[in-house]
Parts: sequence; C-alpha cells; structure tokens
Amino acid sequence: MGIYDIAFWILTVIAIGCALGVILSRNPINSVLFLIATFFAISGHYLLLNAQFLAIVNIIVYAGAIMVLFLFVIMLMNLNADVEPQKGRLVQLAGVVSGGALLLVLLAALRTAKYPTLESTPNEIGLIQNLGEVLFTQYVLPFEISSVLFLSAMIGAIVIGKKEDSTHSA
Amino acid sequence: MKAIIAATILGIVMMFAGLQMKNKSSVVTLAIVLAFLLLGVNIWDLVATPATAPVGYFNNMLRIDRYALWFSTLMTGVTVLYTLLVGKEIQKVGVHVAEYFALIFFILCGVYILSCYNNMLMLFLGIEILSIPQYILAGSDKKNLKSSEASLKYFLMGAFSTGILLMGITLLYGATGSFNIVAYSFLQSDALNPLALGGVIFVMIALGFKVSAAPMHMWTPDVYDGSPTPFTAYMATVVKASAFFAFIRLFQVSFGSISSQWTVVLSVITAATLLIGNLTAVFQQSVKRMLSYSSIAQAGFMLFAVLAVNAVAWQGIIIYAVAYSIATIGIFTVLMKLKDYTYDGFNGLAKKEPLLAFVTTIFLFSLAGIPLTGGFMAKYYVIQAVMVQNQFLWLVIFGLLMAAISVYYYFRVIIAMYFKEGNAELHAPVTQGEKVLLVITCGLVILIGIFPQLLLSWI
Amino acid sequence: MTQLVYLIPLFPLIGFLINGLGWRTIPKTAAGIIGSLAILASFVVSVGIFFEVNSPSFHGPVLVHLFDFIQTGKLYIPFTFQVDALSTLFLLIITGVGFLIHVYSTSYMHHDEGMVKYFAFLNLFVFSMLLLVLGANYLVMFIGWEGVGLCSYLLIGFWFKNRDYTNAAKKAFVMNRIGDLGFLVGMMMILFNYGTLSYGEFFGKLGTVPGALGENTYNWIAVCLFIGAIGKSAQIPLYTWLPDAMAGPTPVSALIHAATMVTAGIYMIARSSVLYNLAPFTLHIVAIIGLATAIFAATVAIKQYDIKKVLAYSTVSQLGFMFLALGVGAYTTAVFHVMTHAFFKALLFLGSGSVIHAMGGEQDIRLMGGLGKKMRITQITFLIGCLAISGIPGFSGFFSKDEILAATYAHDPILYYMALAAAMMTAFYMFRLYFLTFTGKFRGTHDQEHHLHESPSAMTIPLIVLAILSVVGGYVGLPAVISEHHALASYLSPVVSNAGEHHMAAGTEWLLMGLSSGLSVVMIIYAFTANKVPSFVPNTGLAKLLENKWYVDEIYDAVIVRPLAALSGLLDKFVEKSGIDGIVNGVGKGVRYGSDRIRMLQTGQVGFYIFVMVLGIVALFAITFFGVKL
Amino acid sequence: MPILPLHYMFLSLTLFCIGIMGVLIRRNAIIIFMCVELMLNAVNLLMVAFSKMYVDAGAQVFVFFIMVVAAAEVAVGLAVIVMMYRKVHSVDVNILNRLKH
Amino acid sequence: MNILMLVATNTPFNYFPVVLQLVVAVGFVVVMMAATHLLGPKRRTKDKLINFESGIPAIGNARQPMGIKYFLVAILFVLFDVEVIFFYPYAVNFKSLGLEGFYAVLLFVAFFFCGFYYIIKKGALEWED
Repeated sequence: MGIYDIAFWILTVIAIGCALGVILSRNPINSVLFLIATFFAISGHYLLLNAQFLAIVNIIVYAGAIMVLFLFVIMLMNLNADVEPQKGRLVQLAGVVSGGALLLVLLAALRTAKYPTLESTPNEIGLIQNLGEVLFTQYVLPFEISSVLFLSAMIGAIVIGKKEDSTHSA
Repeated sequence: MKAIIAATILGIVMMFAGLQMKNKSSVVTLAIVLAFLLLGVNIWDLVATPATAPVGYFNNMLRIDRYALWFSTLMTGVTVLYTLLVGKEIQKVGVHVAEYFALIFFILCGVYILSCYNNMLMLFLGIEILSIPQYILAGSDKKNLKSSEASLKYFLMGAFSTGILLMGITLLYGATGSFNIVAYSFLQSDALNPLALGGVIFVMIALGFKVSAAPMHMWTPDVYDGSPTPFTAYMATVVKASAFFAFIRLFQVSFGSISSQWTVVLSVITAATLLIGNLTAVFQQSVKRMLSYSSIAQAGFMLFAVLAVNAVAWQGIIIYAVAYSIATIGIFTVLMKLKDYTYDGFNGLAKKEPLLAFVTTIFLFSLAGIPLTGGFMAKYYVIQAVMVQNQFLWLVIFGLLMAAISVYYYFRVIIAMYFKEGNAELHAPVTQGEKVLLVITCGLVILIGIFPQLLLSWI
Repeated sequence: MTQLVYLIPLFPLIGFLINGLGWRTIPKTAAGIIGSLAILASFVVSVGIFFEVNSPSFHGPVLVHLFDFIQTGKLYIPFTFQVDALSTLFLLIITGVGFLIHVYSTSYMHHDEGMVKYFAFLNLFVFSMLLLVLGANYLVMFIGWEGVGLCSYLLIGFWFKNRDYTNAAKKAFVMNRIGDLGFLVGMMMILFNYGTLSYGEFFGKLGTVPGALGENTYNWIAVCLFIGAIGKSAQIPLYTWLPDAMAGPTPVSALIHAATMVTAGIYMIARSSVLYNLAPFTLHIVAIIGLATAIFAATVAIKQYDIKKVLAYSTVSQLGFMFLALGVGAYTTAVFHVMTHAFFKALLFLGSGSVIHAMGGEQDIRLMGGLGKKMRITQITFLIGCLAISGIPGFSGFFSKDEILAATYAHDPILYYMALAAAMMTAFYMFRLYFLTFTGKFRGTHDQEHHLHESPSAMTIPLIVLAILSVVGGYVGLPAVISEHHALASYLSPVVSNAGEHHMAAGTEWLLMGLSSGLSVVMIIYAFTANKVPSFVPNTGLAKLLENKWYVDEIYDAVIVRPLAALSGLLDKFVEKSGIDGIVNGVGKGVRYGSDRIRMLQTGQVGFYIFVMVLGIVALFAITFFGVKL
Repeated sequence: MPILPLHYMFLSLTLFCIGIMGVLIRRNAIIIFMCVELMLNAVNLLMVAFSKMYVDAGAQVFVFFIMVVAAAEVAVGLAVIVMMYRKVHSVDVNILNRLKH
Repeated sequence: MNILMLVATNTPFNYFPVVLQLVVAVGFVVVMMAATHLLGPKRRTKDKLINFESGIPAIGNARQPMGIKYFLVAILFVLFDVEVIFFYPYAVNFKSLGLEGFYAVLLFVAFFFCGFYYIIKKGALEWED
C-alpha cells in the first residue's frame, strides 16, 4: 500500500465520518463544524487528484465564506440542540432506509461501469495557469453569463432580505 | 444570440430604473416598452440568422437553429403579452416593482440560453438562471406568509434537484469525457456504459422536476398556490415551457440514439403525471390551485413530445408551449380580477362581465383541448408525434381518457360563470384597454386552433 | 355551384357572430330575423347544390379545399369540404328543418329575455352541424362533432334558472365524452394504420393495405367509431342523457335532439359504410344494439306522462331502428329513415311545443285533454305526425320503416319479429299521447283552460309545412313492389348503397307491409280505448261504454298492458336509474374518490415531498437497470 | 490495491446519499440546505476524479461554476430562510403546512 | 503570493510543508487546551456554574439574535468573495490572455459594478438604520 493509498483511505474515512456527523449531530453548530471538516477532507482528495487550485478555492469559498455564512445565520437565530426540531423515529427510519436503498441501487447499477484507467502520473491540468487558460478561452461565455446569476442573487438579497421600507424603492 | 445580451442589459436597466423612478405605473410602462424592444431584438436575430445548418457559437457553448430562434421569439412574444395583461397586477405585489421586472428579464435570459445551449454547463447555468429569480419572485409578497412558505419550499426542493442534475451531468461526463451535448449522441444502445445510462436517468429526474412531472411534481401545487398570482402565471407558462424545450433538446439531440433505453421509464413518468395531475385537479375548490394541478396535467401531455424522438415533436412542443402559455396567461388575468379565487368566486360572472366570461370560456376550451382552439391543435400535434413513432399506443389512449376527465374540472368554471347565480366580485372594473387585449389574446388562441400552419410553416 | 359550398356554414357563422357579439343591443325581433335569414340563405345554397349534385352530369364527390390544417412530415390534413349525394342530403335536412325551427322559435321564444343569445347558440349549432356533415375527413367531422355537443350542452342548460338542468347537462356531457373518446381512439387507429384521415384515401386503402391487427383492424376501428355513434345518437348504454336533455327549450329538442344532432351517429356510420362492410362482426353488434334500444325505449315510453319525455323515448327508439337498418347493411334505408324521422319528429316536437305554449308550461299529459277543440291546426298536424311515425300507409314513416322491416326480415326473421313488436309499441304510445292530449275532456285547472289558444302563425306555418313533408316525404323511396325506381337509393348510390340487395317475392313483401300496417291500426284503436280515461279521473260515459262493449279489453289489459307497464316501470327504475346512471355516477364517484385520496398525498410537508421524489428515483433506477423491458 | 475511479465514485455516491438521508431525516431548514451542499460537494469530488481520469481541465472549470452557483443559491436561500424565521421564529420545515392538498 | 507559489508546484507531496504547518498549528491549539483542562484545578460547585448577573437570576438565553442588517452584509460578502475563483486564474494568465481576456473580465467587472452600485444605492450596506 503506497502513501497515496493510505492518504486516500484516511481522507475517505474522515470525509464519511464527518458527513455522518453533519446529519446526526443534534446541535446545528456542530453540524456546521462537521461539514467544514468534511470540506477539508474533500480538499485533501483534490490534492491527491492534482487539483491544487480547486483544493484552495474549496477552502476559501466553501469553508471560508459559505459555511461561515451558515454559522452566522445559525448564531443569528440562536439555534442550539434544545430548540432543534426532531423528526419522529419512524420518519427518520424511513429516510435512512430510502437513502440507503438509493445508495444500494446506485452502487449495484454503476458497479459495472467502464472507465479508462486513472492516470497515476501527476499532471499539470489542475494548475492555476492551465485552468485560467481554459476558463478564459473555452468557457468565456459561461463566465460572463454567471454574472447574471450574481445580479439575480443581489436583487434577491435586497428584495427578500432587506426590511421593507418605501423610501428607497420605487 | 443578441437577445441574451439584450435581456441582461435590459434587466440591469430595470434595476436602475427602480432607483430613479418613484412612480410604479411608469416603471410598468417602461417594462412594457423594454419587452417590446426585446421582442424586436429577437426578431432581428431571427431575420439575421440564415436558415442554413445550425451554427455553433463560443466554442460550441451555444448552437443556434431555427427551432431555438423561433422558440425564443415566441416566448418573448408571450412575455410581451404577459407584461401587457399582468403588468398592472405586479404593481400590487410589493414595493420592488422594478426589481420584479428585472428578474423577469433575467429569467428570459435563461430562457434564451435553454433554447440554444449546446453544452451541459450552459444547461446547468440556464436552469439556475431560470430558477433563482423564481425563488425570489415566489417569496416577493412579504406580507403574506403563504408566499414565504412557497418560496422556501421551492428553494429547498429546487436546490435538491440541482444536486440531482449535477450528479447526472457528472456521470455523463464520466462515461464520455465531454460536456458537449452532441458528443453524447455517439453513445450506442448496445453495450451502453451504465454510467451514461445512470446519468440520463438523473438528468431526466432533475428536468422532470423543473417541468413538474410525477413523482417530482409535489412542489408545484404548493408553490403555484402560494406565490403571488402574477408570478404564478409566469412560472406556469414561459418558465415551464422553456424547461420543456431544454428537456426535449437534450433528449432528442443527445439521447435520441439510445432512446430505447429511456423511453420506457419516461412513459411511466408520463402516465403517472397525467393520472395525478388530472385526478387531483378534480377535487380542488380553489381555481388557482386547480390551475396548478392542471399545469401538471398539461405537463403530462407535453412529455409526449419528449417521448417521441422525431421532428413532429419539435413542432408539437412549440405549438403546445405557445397555445398553453397564452391560454393560461389569459385565465390568470381574469382570475386576478376576481376577489375570490374559489369556484364560487366565478358564480354569475357571465351576467356581470359577459366579455370576461366569454374569453375565459375560450381559454378553458383551449386548455381542455376542444377543437378549433389552440389547445386542441397542440394536443393533436404531440399525440401525433408519438403515433408516428409507432409506440406507446396505450399511453395515447390513456392520455385521451385523462383529457376526458380534464374537461370536468375546466367546465366547472364555465358552469359557475354561466349557470350559477351569484355575484362575482371584481377588484376593479375592467377597462376598455384590457378588454381589447383579452379579445386579441382570445383571437390568438382561436387563430392557432384554425390555422396552425400560419405558425408552423415558418419553423 | 359546388364551389360555393363554403357559404353554407358561413351564413350561420355570421348569424352567430352578429347575435353573439351584439346580444345586449340587438332587439329580439331582429335577432330572430337575422338567425332565420342566415339559415334560409344556407338552405337556398344547399338547394342549388342539390340540383347540381342530382343532375346526371355530376360525377363523384367534389372536394372544396379551404386551407391547410395540419401538415407534419408525411401527414397532411387539409380543411376540406366534401360535396356528394350523402352530404347534400344532410345539408338539405339540416338547413330545411333548421329554418322551419328557427321561424318557429321567433315566436316560441319571444317572451324569453335571452332570445338573442338563444339564436346565437342555435346558429352556432347549425354551423357545427354543417361542418360535421361537410368535412372531407374525420378530423373536420370530429370538430363539428365536438361543436354540436357543446351547443347541445349550452342549449340544454339554457333555462338554468327554473329547471334542474345541472344533472341533465352534466349527464349529457359525461356520456358524450365517453362516446367522443371512442371516436378519438378510432381516429387514432385509422391514422396509425393508414396514415390518413380523409375519406377518399382511407376507403381507397381499406381493402388493400392490411392494418397492424390484420383482419381485426377493421373491427376495432369500426367498434371505436360505433362507440362514438352510441354516445351521440343515444343508444344503449349511453342513451339516458337524451330524455334528460328535454330540460331545454322545445324547439331545441326538435332541432338537436330529434332532427339533426342525434342522427350524426347514423351519418358517420353511413359515411364509413365501406369500412363497416368489411367488419361484419361489428355490423352484427350495431344491429343488436339498435334493436335492443328500439324495443327498450319503446317500452319505457309507454308509461311516461311528460309529453316531451314520451317523444324523447320515441326518438331513442326510432334511432334504434336506424341503427338496426345500418346493422343489417341497409345504409340508404337508414338515411331514408333519418330524413322522414327529421320531418315527423320535428313536427311532433314543435306540436308539443305549441301545446306546452298553450298550457302555459304544463307538460303532464294527465292534466291535458280535449285540446283539439281549441287548437285545430296543432291537433291535425300532430295527428299527421303520429300517423307518420306509426307507419300508417300513405305517410312517410310507413315507407322508411317498412323498408327497415323488410331489410331486417331478409336478414333474419327473428330480428324482424322483435322489430315489429317495437313498431307496434310505437303506434300504441304515440296514439296514447295523442288521445290523452287532444281528445276527451280538459283535465287541467280553470285558468289553464281559459288560457288555451291556438299558437300564432309563426308557429303554425312551420307545423303545416312539416306536416306536408311528413306525408309526401316518403314518396322518394317507394317499396320495390310498387315501383322499381327507388329515387333516394339511386340518388345515394354513388356514395352508399345497401350491402346486399335482397329481392323478396312480391307476395312476401305485400304480406309484411300488410302485417305491419294492420297491426299498427289495431294498436291505435287499442290505444284509443285504453287511454280514453287516465287512471286518476273517474270514468266517463263513453269510455265506460267502450269498456263494456269490448270486454276483450280486460283480457288485453291483463295479458299485455299490465305486464308491459310493469316491465316498463321496472326497466325505468332499475336498469336506467340504478344500472346505467349508476355506472355513470359510479365512474364519477370513483374519480372523485381517487382525487380525494391522491390529494391527501399533498401533505404540505416538504420533507415528505422530497421523500416521494427519492422513492421515485429509486424506482426509476430499478426499472431502468433491473426491470423487465416493457 | 490501486485506487481506481470506481473508488472515487463509491465515495462520492456515499457522500451524496448521506446528503440525501440528511435532507430526509432533518427538520431544520438550514441543516437540510447544508445537506444539499454536501451533495454538491460529492458531485464536485466525482467531477475532479473524472477530470483526472480524462486529463481534462474542463471538468475542473465546471466545478468552479458549481461553486459559483452554490454561492448564489446560498445567498438567496439563506435570505429566504431568514425571512421565514422573522415571521414564525422557527426554521422547522414541518410548520410549513399552510399550503397543502 | 505564497499560496500561488505553492499552487504552482505539481505533485501532492510538494504540499507536505503546508500539512506540517497545519499539524503544528492545530496541534498547538489542541495541546494547549488539553493542558489547561488537565492541569488546572477543578472545583465545580453549583454557584460557580451559574451565570452571575448582578445577583439577578438569569432568565432565558444570554445570546440575543443579531440585527438583520449584518446578515445582509454577510450575504453580499459571499457573493463578492466568490469572484476569487475567476480572478486568480486571470491574474496568473494576465499576459497570455491579452486584450480579449481583458475585455471579457472588463465586461464581467462592469456587471459586478452595476450590482455594487445598485446595492449601495439601495442602502443595503448602511450600518445605521
């Protein structure tokens, strides 16, 4: 077992364990922390897969910004384990069983999938230079289009998030 | 192509208009003018693009053909009609009138992308540009708890379906190594990689969610019911139609060659959608909620076009989208005039506003698929598309049976208007201008029903 | 002239538009004139076309192409009218009888505030009906088919304020939808197998191109189309809407539910005779259902007391006769009966309308009697109608009904005797109606008696015209023993002709004619004696006398009438109320129940929604990867 | 045993299904949304694995866009959740049942 | 800039120093916390564990929900933060992408500034109510 494999299995165990922690812990703050840990594990996987830039971005954007926003909202609402609503046992069981059934079906269905072999030699594609090249040549249209998405989201933040006052708006 | 840029810029113009203009009705007027402008740009696109083989743009991110151009133009036309008919009602929803219109222009940008995307990334972005403004519009009536509830439900389920869509795209990428939808058309039915098939099913489920096909339909009644009515009208028409267009585009262009693998599953979905939509609509008391179930039922018919992998299906989906959208917007316009959205609210409308009752009747005829209205032609074309395929005769018969049931709940409204005593209360008297517009809309419905060739000969 | 055929539906459409758009401003009288003139204009054009079609120089059907309707890939369906002998005959019936009924309505509906709307609907109906018969393909026919159904629905509910119309209109609608579904499926199958819907192409391919189901294709298509005909023409089991449809104004009953719309089913089958000739099994079903309906409805009619209900059941029964004729392959005979029936049944309905008009809305025949003294014209014309429908020699009904009976006899004598029994009952209940209404003493209130009057000329003139037609209308089809030349059959022969010409011995034919007309006379006399006295009025002298004189009445009563009446009641109560209505209501209830159950799935819980979606994903994956290929 | 794409796929599908389970068993709207984010990350991981398999940077660029969209969704979604919270002082999705049947 | 330098290397093992630093940083925190926990004296009495609020018994939770305006700023922060994804790659490739890339980014930034201007005008970033 090479060092790659050891790293893979360790990160896998951390990722799955923390993911379970997200859905099982009663305290929402713990869930957030577990999710951040999961993201770190996934970033570790990115490194193993030669996606160095993505690994960094994943931490900056997901763990750094998005999850902090979650944490912020949870604290804003002062949610904790005491006020956390719990579903009935039966409903939870049904959820676990159906999720498990989905996993089983998917694994059984995709078990025989065919792939080219995984290139074990490191490659350069995950480098920031390479990604920039691809992004600004092939993917320049989606890049521009995504600004529409941001504009929508900004409007959403204003329309939904802002307190209603009639002085500023038409 | 120009239309995508134009829609974005006009959306920004509307955003800034909200900062400058204090008068709500002048904002609406501006929006109507801009919608017409956008229609002009679309027509320009249509005229300027030669009718030769489809052209790829931006490294084949987009691929523009006649269907795409016509669909964009027609949907813009429907939006123009929508702003004309419903614009006044949007004023009443909340204070951010200009923003609502800006979001509608952004949605249109998504519509254009979905009509000509050639890459899964564009599909994904298009779906999101279509959806995110909808979450906002659904929750825009902040005084109303139902509106917030609709928004949250739609958002949670929409985000979930985004995950499903992405999983599908990833699996397809895993099977082919490409995001280009034309690349998928080289998949072969025999010895198909399970990854590809899994991807197809995931994508089908995610798109089925957007078009509210059973069993992914359950958000539809609640969201349509809870959202402010003007926006429900838009969600149920243009948005749904373009989701369908995206659906059929992907499944014809990319997965046509492996259709034997997925048509069975899709036929099950179609049958379930027809059954649930039509059956559940029967029991409703609120016309608005009935219309949301009916939109599920109509989705069942539109799925026929996806099921049939041939050229007739394209024509079918376009004519269906137009006929259904126009009639639905018409009905919602009338509905918004009424104080009471239940069936009883329509009692005696024929006495009070005979013209309103008459146009409503025509719109309902169209939805029910009575001959000489657009709805009949639309149903005819999609069924014809399946018939040409020499498959799924059972589904066609089942669909006709369900169409027979649908007449029941549509006609309940007509009975209420014409045959029941009551005093249908209106918010405000209907103005002459609105009447003229409604009559024109009604004329369009009949025109499509009698001369579908006027429309289809161009496409 | 034939190229002008588009004018025929255009006039009623214009009439509809004028009356429909200006229904608040147009005065009532003007609306009546506009409506009637529109139909008159159509009638004039129809007559012109008829002469052209009837001339020896006319060859084959003329197709008048209006515009392209549907054009997809290989399939091409134009909006085309077809002018040939069959459609022209129906044009004449629809516009001719329709015009008379419009004229009648101008007076009958004059007191009604919704008269302008009424004429708009009526014109729309005529327009749809004309589309139905003029179309050169099944799709155009279907459009007309739906249109007439819609107008009938609107007109049944026309007097919604003071009548329990809702159930009637709803029932009519549900049953027609079931029929329409059959028609649609039939159309789909034609399209599926032959790739066309136009008559010419379809019939041309029929014999040569085998369908997907082999020989059975013909039967399947024919059965599906026949289901459509059952719904529209009120045959067992989808007939109960027609008696209930009498809730509408009487001229509507005359036009839609007697003369025109309900015969659309016969038109369709006659039009598709090429197909039906290839589907003998289906023809057999048609004959049996027609005969069953004829007998059944006649039985029920015997015990009805509502003047319009009697006529409604009699219509159902007569339609049954027409289907019987179709079933034994006598297509022209069926069309012949459609024509004569249109005359005399319209006459009877209009006559009953005149009676109801005079009685101030009363429809119960037990409360009438002796009206003949006050309303001479109505009485005489009504009598002519009764004679015609009963098949008394010399009147139109005799010729057509006799032809049906003869064809049936040639086909199968057993069917003949059953049909004969139905014909006898017809004579009985019609004359029961006549005697109870027009003869004897008046049994209504004093006010009503005072009010009795003959109707105005706008109503009586159509009655007279129709009465004349009811007499002479039969002479276009003289029995073979009298004349070798059957005018109608030779006129229709380029389009439809009877399946097998049965040449019976002249003696047999005379015998059959004698038998049916003789028995009819007997039944009339019997009806006279039996119905002189309604059950709850003390016997009058004359009736008592008759009763004592012909002691045989008691025997008749015990042996025939009582069991028949009991059977009639039984059928009415159980088969109709709980059987057929039960099924129709049951389907409705089932749908509502299912709706209610499925509705409950919509719990409002977003978690549950996603749960259902996940289950759906699991199921779809299971079907795709591990399911049997459907 | 060398690490195959299959391993990554199983890992990714497992995380994906854990996310789905979380959506199903939790009632807190924020946690449900976090579980959706977990699903998206599972997809990202698989996408990167395939990117390595095909030696194609396109898939990694796709992941950028997934992150961008996720950010936009988070902005709107949390705004909606907060709006709801301000009205009913709860983030429990089970109380969202004014719209049903 | 050091992040970029690190990224410019190409095997996972070039990240070993980062991992080492992480381990040291986390380990330091863990060790310190554990040490105080283990070494410090523990005297848990009831009085000591309850909050002391000037002798008045504490009612409810000490934390109060924050104002919504902070939340709005946080949301907008996330939206602008995500641009990082696009700007780092552009910065690295600034030269090679040339004018075309510049225009592309210019357009993107222009859209963003429109949004930014809109937000400021709407008063979403005003701290004072």
